[in-house]
Amino acid sequence: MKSAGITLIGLFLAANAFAAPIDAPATQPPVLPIPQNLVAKDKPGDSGGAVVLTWTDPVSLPAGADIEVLRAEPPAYDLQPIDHVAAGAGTYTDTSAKNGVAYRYGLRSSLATTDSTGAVSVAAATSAPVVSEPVSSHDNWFKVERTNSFIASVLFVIIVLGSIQVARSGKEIFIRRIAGLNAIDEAIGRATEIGKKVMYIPGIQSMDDIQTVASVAILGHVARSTARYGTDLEVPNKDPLTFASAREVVRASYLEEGRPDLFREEMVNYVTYDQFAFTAAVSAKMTREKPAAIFLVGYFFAESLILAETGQSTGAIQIAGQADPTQLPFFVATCDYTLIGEELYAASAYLSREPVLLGSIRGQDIAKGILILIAIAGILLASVHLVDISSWIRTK
Amino acid sequence: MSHLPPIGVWIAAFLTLSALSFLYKDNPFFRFAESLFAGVSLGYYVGITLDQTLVPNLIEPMQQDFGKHWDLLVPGLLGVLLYMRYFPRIGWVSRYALAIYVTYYIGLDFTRRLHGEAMPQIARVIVALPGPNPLAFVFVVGVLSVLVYFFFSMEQGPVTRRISRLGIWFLMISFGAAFGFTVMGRVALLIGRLNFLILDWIYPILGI
Amino acid sequence: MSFDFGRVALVLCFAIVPIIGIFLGLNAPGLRSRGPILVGVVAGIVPILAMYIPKGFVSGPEGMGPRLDNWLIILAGFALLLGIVNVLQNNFKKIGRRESGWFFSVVLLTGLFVTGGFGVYGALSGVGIGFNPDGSPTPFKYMTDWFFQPLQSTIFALLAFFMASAAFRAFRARNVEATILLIAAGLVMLGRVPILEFLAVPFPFFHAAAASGSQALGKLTEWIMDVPNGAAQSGIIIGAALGAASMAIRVILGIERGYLGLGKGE
Amino acid sequence: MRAFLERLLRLDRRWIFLFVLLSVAIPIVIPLGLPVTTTESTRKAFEFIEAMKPGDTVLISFDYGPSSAPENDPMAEAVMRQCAIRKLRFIVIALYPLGGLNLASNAVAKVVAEYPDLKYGVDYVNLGYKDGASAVMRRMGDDIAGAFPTDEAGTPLAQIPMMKGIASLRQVQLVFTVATGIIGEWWITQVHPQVGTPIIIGPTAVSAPKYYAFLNSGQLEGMLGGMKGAAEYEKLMRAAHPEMERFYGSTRDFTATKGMDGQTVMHTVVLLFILLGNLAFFLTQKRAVR
Repeated sequence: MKSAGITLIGLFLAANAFAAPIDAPATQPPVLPIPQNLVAKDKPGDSGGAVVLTWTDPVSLPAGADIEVLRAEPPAYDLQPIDHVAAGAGTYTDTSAKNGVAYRYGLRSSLATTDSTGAVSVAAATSAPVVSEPVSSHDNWFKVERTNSFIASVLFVIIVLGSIQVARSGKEIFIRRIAGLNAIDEAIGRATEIGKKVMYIPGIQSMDDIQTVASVAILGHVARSTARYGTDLEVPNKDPLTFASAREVVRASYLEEGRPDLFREEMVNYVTYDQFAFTAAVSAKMTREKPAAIFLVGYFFAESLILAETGQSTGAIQIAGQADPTQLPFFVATCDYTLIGEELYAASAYLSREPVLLGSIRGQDIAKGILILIAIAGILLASVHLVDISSWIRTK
Repeated sequence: MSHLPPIGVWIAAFLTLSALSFLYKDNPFFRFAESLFAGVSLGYYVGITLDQTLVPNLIEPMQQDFGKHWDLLVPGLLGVLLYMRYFPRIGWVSRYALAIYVTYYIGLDFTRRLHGEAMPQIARVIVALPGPNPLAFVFVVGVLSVLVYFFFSMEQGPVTRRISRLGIWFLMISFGAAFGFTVMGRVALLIGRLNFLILDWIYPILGI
Repeated sequence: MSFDFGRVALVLCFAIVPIIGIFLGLNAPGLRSRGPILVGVVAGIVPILAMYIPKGFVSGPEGMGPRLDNWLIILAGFALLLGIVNVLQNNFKKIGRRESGWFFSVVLLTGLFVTGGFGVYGALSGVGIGFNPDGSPTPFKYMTDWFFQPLQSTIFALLAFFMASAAFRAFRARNVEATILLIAAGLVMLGRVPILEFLAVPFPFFHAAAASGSQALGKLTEWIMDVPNGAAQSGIIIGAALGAASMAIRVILGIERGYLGLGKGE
Repeated sequence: MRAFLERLLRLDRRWIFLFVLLSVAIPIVIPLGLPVTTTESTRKAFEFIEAMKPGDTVLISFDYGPSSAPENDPMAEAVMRQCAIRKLRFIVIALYPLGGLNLASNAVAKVVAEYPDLKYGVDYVNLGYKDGASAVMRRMGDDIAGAFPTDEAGTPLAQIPMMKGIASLRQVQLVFTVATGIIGEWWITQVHPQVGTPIIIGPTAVSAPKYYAFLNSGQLEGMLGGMKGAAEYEKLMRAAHPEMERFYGSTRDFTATKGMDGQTVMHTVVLLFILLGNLAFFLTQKRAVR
């Protein structure tokens, strides 16, 4: 019953549109052909609000003509133009649909010209539109075009959590030597010998950056060592959230090593919020106090050069680490050891030898191995022109 | 003297010269400029955060239609919680806000890492060899050797050691390239400042 | 929709649970760490789910994902201002004790209160912080244009000088790796700007040779940037992406909780 | 010779500073007019925008502050001018906390003064600044008005005619991010893969090397790398649109092209410093060994 009613309305509409073409010029130019095979469907795999139209262009569409898209809403079903699509597109997505509303879409050819002032005038009479079945948009449960990245994410989570589980069950996990991390104890040992402090700068970013989170974890280990050896530690901060985290971490480390007596609040201090003022204050401190070891681990920007160069000129052992490559050249040139890229994330596992963390490093490596194998296999397959699997991996 | 630059230009020129004076040595002018900058930049944060984020996204929606936007009280409350760490006895309540802030942004980061970085980049490596460009394999070798360098949980044999050494060399080339680009970036900043001093300040004074 | 599931779920997780957690935590110290971690798990998972589940209550315009995005924009605003309390504390202390350099603390606070005051006035009065209705700049904008901008630019411009001095003092071809770095840096610096043409300015005889040499160097630089540099960058990006993603899993699931000041003991 | 080199190694760095100052200042007073060669990545960016249809929308995001303005300003201005000539509509936003908004407002004011025909709310709009960059991008992917309920001046988006057909980033044909630091990268790794909007970036030279990886993988449509990229863009604009001469031909205003003179001199100087430093280092090193 209902559909018959709507069809009737549609017919009525089509007749109406024919009777009163929109913006019809005074003289009657030739009538344009109408598009064929119009199908309107809910856009799959989205949050709703979108309807996809597909059609075939009329064969004898004159040059310069395009396709006008119209839409009608219940209950009046009065077709209104909503957009123009270039000839040859054959598809259009209406992203302004409301979920659950049964729209009808219309298409017709239109030929408009733009004069030099930018005003648009219609050059040929538009034909009566072809009208679709009613269609409504709705939301879906899964974003189909992201299947590949979904599978990859799920696999990755499984691999990482699985490796953590394996590590927890007591399986020994090998981890290769990372020179920069081995040097941490050497640096702190030297500081203890000559009786000077260790300075740790956790970058200048806030805790929303994962490199800062990694750096704060490394700080925990450094603080445990300084607590053990009874060496003085100083952690100047630029970001207040990082400062709060760093102080808690250092306090916890001293507690764990059973040396709460050695912990002083001023060890972790807040300098200022301004990047350069921070840099100036910290490098002045380096020159005055000449720390024996300086750690520059975290996310650094332009200040890396000044901090690292000043540290080098004071003769400190310097260990730097950053995952983002932009400042690495300066660290490589001026520091004794540099953690490059992913090494930063592996550091907390390497230092603590905690099974959970080692397991996740193992998981990361397995994922990396799989990616390398996929890449090699993909290159081989593509080289013999069998199949191009890169399109399976490309994300949308 | 109608060609004299406006007062704002004089202020800016004075502050520019004060900041540059650091190059000769640390001096009160520089410290003045630096302290003023620290203060003004914080004040700028206050103004811009209030005017552009907190008022239009938090205060105005609740004023206009509280029934629709009452849930914005939640981020407001969490925001206030962040400041609770200044009260040592109940400082731990700020952990709630901190945990939400950190894990949300790290969750967002997760969506970028696999979907936006690892997968498109590995897809790019998969090309037919030998391609139209005879040197295309250099790219593939580079990516894979750098990845091998980043293997942590595997003992390096004679082969993998050589591959990862090659990876380091690729890394060094890119660090060198980054250094070359950085020179350009830093010099650009100085050019900008000297342009201001010469074109906007000195030339008008001289009437050029 | 009368019952807005996304909103109710979010309010439950990020308001009701924390409030209950705070009250219970007053007497049970163990909950002071477990509560935040639990809430954090949800906050971390929502943006990931929103990427794959287009269902309205998750990622529709009013769903959990977009609503949480909105909330975090506001929370980020609060976080940005967090430093101010610290700065005020430190500087008032300095002035109170007449520590050395206290005068500069006065300068700092003056800058903060004047600029911030204009900003607060602009935001609350509705005039804004850009231009007045008549097109003239607001006081806040005046401060920004003539105090803030030149200072920030100049202080960063100092880096050009430090860079040159570092080039002279720090960049040494100590070993194979450093040598590769230096050669690549040198080639890129030659190829990005017309150095040969500059050097040939006084010698008209060499102009043509310099131009073609410059072209060739430019091509070589492009190749270095595209191929060896591009490959190394891709390698770093893929490796770091996996490292960061695995770290993200640990942080979201509360396995790595150091950032909250919680050691492994708790 | 060695004695000289050893003295050189201990040289007060203020001499170096003075040398740097002069090598940048002199080319400003006496322009050299050295040629600029264009590179692939800049040409791709330029041609992408040239090929857009009149009426298309470009989102220009100011993700930098005064600290890198000399590099980024010329890019932003050039692209806005290109939009004005090609009759593209543009939306301006700022996501960089430290001064992005002020630069955006100034750049818009400058270009609008050059093209008085541009009508606010019809041809362009300035949505202002928002905290929490990556959360803002996510929100804009679904709903621009959700992230920016009002424009910079406080007008609700619903009252701005230009925003009528633009609900989310999906209705924007290009995002041009003028960036320093990390924010520009998020457009590439977050917005492009999740929303699909094409991205062109104008990064500072410091962060440019990283973006070659994204150019390679097709996640970027083009890139203007640092001041050199901006100068290349100016050259392309002058070649394609002769009326640009009134901006880029003037001897008085600052352009990236003019900045390249100073760059060339300074690059020569830095290379010289590296060579001298290494020479002195190795010769003195040898003697120490002996």
